[in-house]
Amino acid sequence: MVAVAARPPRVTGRRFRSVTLGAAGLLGFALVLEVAPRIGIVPIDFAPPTSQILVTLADQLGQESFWTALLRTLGTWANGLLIAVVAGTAVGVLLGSLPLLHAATATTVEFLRPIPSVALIPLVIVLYGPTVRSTLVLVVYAAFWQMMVQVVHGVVDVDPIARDTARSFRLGPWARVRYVIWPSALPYVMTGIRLAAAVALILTVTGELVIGSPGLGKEIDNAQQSNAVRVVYALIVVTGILGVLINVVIRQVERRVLAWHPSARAEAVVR
Amino acid sequence: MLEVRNLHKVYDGHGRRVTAVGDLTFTVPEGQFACVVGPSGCGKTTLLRVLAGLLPATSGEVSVRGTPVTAPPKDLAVVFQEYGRSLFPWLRVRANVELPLKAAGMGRAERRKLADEALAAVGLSDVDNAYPWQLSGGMQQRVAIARAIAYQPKVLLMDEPFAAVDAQTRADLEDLIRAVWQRLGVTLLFVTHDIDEAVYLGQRVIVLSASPTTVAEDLAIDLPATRDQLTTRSDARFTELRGQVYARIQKVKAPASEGAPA
Amino acid sequence: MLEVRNLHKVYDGHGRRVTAVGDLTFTVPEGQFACVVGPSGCGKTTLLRVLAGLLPATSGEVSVRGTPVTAPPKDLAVVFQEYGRSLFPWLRVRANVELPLKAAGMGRAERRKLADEALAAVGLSDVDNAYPWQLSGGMQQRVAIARAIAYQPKVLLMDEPFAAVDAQTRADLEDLIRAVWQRLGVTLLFVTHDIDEAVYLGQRVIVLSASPTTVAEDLAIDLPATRDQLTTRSDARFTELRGQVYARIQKVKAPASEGAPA
Amino acid sequence: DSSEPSPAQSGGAAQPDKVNAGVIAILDVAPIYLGKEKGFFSKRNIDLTLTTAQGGAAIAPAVLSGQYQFGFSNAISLLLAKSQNAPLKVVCNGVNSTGAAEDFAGLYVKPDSPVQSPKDLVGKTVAANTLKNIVDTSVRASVKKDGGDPSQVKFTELPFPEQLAALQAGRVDAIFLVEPFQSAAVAAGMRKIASSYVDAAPNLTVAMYFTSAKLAGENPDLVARFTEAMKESLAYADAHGDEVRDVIGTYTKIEEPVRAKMTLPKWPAEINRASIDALADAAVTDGLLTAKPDVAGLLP
Amino acid sequence: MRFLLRALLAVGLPVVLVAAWWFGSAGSQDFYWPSLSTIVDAFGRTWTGAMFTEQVFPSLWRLLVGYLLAVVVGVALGVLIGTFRSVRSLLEPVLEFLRAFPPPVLVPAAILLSGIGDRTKILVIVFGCVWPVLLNTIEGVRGRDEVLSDTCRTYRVTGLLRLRHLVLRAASPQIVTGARQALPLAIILMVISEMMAANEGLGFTVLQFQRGFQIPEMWSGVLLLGVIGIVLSLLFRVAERSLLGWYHGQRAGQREW
Ligand SMILES: Nc1ncnc2c1ncn2[C@@H]1O[C@H](COP(=O)(O)OP(=O)(O)OP(=O)(O)O)[C@@H](O)[C@H]1O
Ligand SMILES: Nc1ncnc2c1ncn2[C@@H]1O[C@H](COP(=O)(O)OP(=O)(O)OP(=O)(O)O)[C@@H](O)[C@H]1O
Ligand SMILES: [Mg+2]
Ligand SMILES: [Mg+2]
Repeated sequence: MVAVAARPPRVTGRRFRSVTLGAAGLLGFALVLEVAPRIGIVPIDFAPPTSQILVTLADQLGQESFWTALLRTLGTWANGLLIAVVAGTAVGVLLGSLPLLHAATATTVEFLRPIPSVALIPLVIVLYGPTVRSTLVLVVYAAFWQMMVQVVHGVVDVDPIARDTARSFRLGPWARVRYVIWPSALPYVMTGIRLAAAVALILTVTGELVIGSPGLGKEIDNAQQSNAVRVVYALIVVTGILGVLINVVIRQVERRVLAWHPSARAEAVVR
Repeated sequence: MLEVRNLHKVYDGHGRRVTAVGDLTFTVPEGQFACVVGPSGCGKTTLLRVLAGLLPATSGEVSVRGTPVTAPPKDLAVVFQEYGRSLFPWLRVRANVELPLKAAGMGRAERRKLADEALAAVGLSDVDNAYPWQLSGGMQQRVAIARAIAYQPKVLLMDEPFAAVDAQTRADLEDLIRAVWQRLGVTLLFVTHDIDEAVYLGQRVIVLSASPTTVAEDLAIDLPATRDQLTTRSDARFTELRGQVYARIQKVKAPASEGAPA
Repeated sequence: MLEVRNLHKVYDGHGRRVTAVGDLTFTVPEGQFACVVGPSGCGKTTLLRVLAGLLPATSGEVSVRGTPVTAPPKDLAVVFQEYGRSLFPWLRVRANVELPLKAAGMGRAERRKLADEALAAVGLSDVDNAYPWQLSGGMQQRVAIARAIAYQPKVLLMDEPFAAVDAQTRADLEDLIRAVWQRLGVTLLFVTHDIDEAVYLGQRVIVLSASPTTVAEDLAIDLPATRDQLTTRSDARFTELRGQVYARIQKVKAPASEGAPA
Repeated sequence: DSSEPSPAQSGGAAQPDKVNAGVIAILDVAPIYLGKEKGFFSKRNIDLTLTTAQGGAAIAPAVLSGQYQFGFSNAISLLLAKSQNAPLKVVCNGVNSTGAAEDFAGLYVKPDSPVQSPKDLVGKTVAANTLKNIVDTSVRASVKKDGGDPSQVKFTELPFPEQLAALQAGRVDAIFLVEPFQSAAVAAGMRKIASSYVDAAPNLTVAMYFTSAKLAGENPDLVARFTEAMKESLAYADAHGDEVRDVIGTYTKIEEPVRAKMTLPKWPAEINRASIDALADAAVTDGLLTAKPDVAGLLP
Repeated sequence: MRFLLRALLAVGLPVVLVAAWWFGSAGSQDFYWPSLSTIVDAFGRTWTGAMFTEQVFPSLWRLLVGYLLAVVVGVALGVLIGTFRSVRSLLEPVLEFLRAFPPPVLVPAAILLSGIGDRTKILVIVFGCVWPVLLNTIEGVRGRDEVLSDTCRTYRVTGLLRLRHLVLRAASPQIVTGARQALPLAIILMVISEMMAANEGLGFTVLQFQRGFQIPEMWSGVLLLGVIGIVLSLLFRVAERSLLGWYHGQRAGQREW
């Protein structure tokens, strides 16, 4: 009655379809951006068409400084994201499972969250100077909240019967987090990671841009100051591509860890 | 031992105030198999949740094995009425059964052995690797039972645990639970809607009244300790006891029947 | 009319491949009350889901009232086995019952009347303003039944609809369903684990075999059309039919019993 | 003149002093890059590291907190800082306008614009890269000089790269640009109506290098060496335009043809104190400052 | 009683922190770290009368419009993407591409497209805070209970009724999470949108203070942003209570300990 079967070909076919559609979407987007400046919807001098951006991008790919900047940006991004995700998850689980603590910190959190990173720039510079550290602090500050709020809501979302089951079997705090709270919060966590990943990337670039710590953002600023419009757009496209790649990776992870979730289940049933 | 003294429970919120349990007092001695029957909505589940330390009583005292209940007591297992939602959808069947054992710090090999035994006992040896939501309702319910058995509790609370299985399987499970009860000497509180089942299984049947809930009847079942589906159920004493419970329930039901089905 | 021809259904995914329904063929004529019994996990729920157009068959044909099923057919209602999850937690009881009527474009007054009637019929007039999660299991199940009744379907599929209610309520609901069936002339497919119930309710009992599922027995119930809990159940013919179904099920169960409860 | 280096000044020359300076990646700071390349700093025992940032938001706090030893900032920002009693001190000149009609910055309108001269800007909107700073002060000076009422000119903040597009789209009436954006505007056919830096004051000192009061007090020797090296760099840059155009290519992304043609500013070694004084007065008139700050205290 | 406890919890920690800040920073000579009393002093001087109506109100108005637009757009798009797999496959890469754009470099593009008025600033706010709403809506729509979906299908609850009573409600806990995330983001983006092409507004003013070395005034602006955050979150909580009453009831009903 039970046989472990290889993945049915339909699923791979579907994956192929989805990749094709995704590529088509990007292509269509690129096409719009190619055509719009060419027919004068936006001035071509300030919004170069896709083809020109890509040529410039190819040129950038040949430069060592670009790769150094890219690696630096990725390094800051990865560090910041990691810290934000770990800290955000830990604090989120804590606050989500201890309503009193949550209530006690809510006002403070609401006060701190809307403080824009730009306003914090002088502060971090005074502390760490215009270094990667400063950018990192900004990245963590912004991405942490995204993660924390998602996790808090995710923890609340645990099915009450599942929670009672865990309690009645006297699962300890750690086991409850590990086997009950974490899995049910996981869909929220994954969304949190996706949000935090983008925010971290945005703040890495912004931080570099404004503070001047080395990386893509600084290159963008430099290109802006030099009126090198195409380089600016080429670099922005790079951040966009990074965004797409990051999402692909996260989706892949999600497919694995959320296989049991209704959102994934429904798609695996042979219909 | 389970002690319930003057238990009173009111739900209040979202524009609704319900006295789920009026005034309930009874004691289940250590190692007894007690069945609870009562009309739908009379507060059986509420009672079990209070006993399991999942819900605070509005007033009254509840203690399990001598300790007043404020949190889930040690060595207690519950089979929930909502069996489907009490299984963790992210864990496969075996992992679901093993989880409480793991939390109790049991070694891998022993855990596995107990889980395998329990799954075999409920007739699910071959689905240990499936997710709960890949199973039929009855199978899910059996997984929940297997989890409780594998845990080897001292006190076992079961809320209509056989509601979703077919007659044959139900009979088998009844015998299984009696065997487990005898082997482990657990104190068992068993909620059921099936009067025959209550009489067949228990040493005692507690009949609850409709809301506001009290104990309407507390009947000792003096059938022999070794029971079997054919002989016991055709026993004259069985029929008599069953008749008594039935009559009692009819009476209980009557006053509340204004709103009863047409 | 329900027609099932060579229905075959395989679940495949997450490393598990199960033939839920082997080869099923039967026809329920317009207006018939057919009961389905079968061991746990034999594919009853799967059959209902295919009939309701919620799940495509792997092979075979299914038609409802002459139209092949590709999507949920018109004028069909289902009472799900997972009654708790089939109620909208964000709607109060009455709104839950009224929603399908609203979708059908019915006016507010009529909707309200039908919902009130249905809720009264299942004995829940007083909880129309509660949320489903404020109700006991049995009450939730009755809300699901009320919703199906209020919808006044031409075809009604019920998956163990009385599993969570007490014996007395169950008897009342059985009579209610028969009354509704007679009044509206619906075609009824009723899954149950209670053999007595199947014989008491149906004009016909379809016994399914264990997996791979086929029709093991298709028995016409030739009891008089007007039935009542006392006289019908003590009828000699009732006992005979019940014995027949029971015997058949025992046989069906036997070959699959390697993994059955100890 | 500082052509006679004196490395012995630092006392020993064993370890060169590590100095961080925060600059903006624009052509104004070409001398410091050139000076570093030419060894004007290392021969004074200064190991100079240059870091670019987007603007004062990052540089000033870094200097004040000691993360940077020196920074580059425009004159108005420094006056604003002084008026808030920020503990900083100017060490030497940064960049000056050419003082001639052909400057490295200018006020532009569309070729078909009704605005013929700065006074026509009354009631119109001018884009400035940062509001309440040197640009609007200078533009107001142009308007005033042309006989218009400077208080009637509206300003909106728009970064240099966005200004030309906004002007062409008719979203603003005039823009004030520096190189290399000025070259782009000229190439696009925009019409220059004023060289506002020139109008603000003769040979206006646009920006200067500064340090924190703390460093100035604690290590006057280092400050003196940096100032000397800077002066040498400024003088060299002013005299070697071609080398300047080359060095700009090393730290900006300005393309070669633009670099070759654009107008360079002036880099005198000394601060034009009178122009700073004039700026301070203008800032008070325009309401940027409530009272005239202690200019003498700010400047070295 | 419960209300009192809640109020106490809400202000307890802030009071402690403010006190610590007040005494910790007293007499501070650092240029960038003025004492809290200086900041409060500046607050009183700065954010009163005309300043409030001329700088803060327009910003708040844009903030509100941008935020509400973002929620509406995020939910609408999220329902669409969450419901149709092919739409999701088609749009997800493009959206991820756009999502990675830093708003500061995006402002120029927005200016190019829609000028330098309020429209651009609102656009920037929408663009920045639509993402949490969108992502959460997509996941909420995808993750709804199958039995409920099946119930709707069999009872032929379709179209708008299905959208209202199933899709949106089932996703609402996650939509609310997204909206919650977006709220402080909107405030941040309000500031960012006023970093360029602006000549009035709260964010603009704060940045002016920063550039003008008016550090206590700048901090008082940051303080104001935080206070706005608190006020908006209180409003949000009121809205959430009525919207998600069933959800919290269902979850809290069995969690009285
Ligand atoms: N979470 C809750 N909030 C409010 N009221 C509740 C809640 N749970 C149960 N009730 C109410 O309490 C009463 C008793 O419910 P309970 O679930 O204990 O009944 P029960 O005896 O288990 O019924 P059944 O046999 O139908 O499962 C019912 O009227 C029910 O509506
Ligand atoms: N979503 C699913 N994915 C995979 N397998 C499934 C799924 N649903 C049911 N099955 C399998 O199909 C078989 C039949 O299940 P079904 O729910 O139809 O049984 P049933 O007759 O309704 O049983 P019960 O009386 O216990 O409810 C079982 O072996 C079950 O494990
Ligand atoms: Mg119950
Ligand atoms: Mg079933």
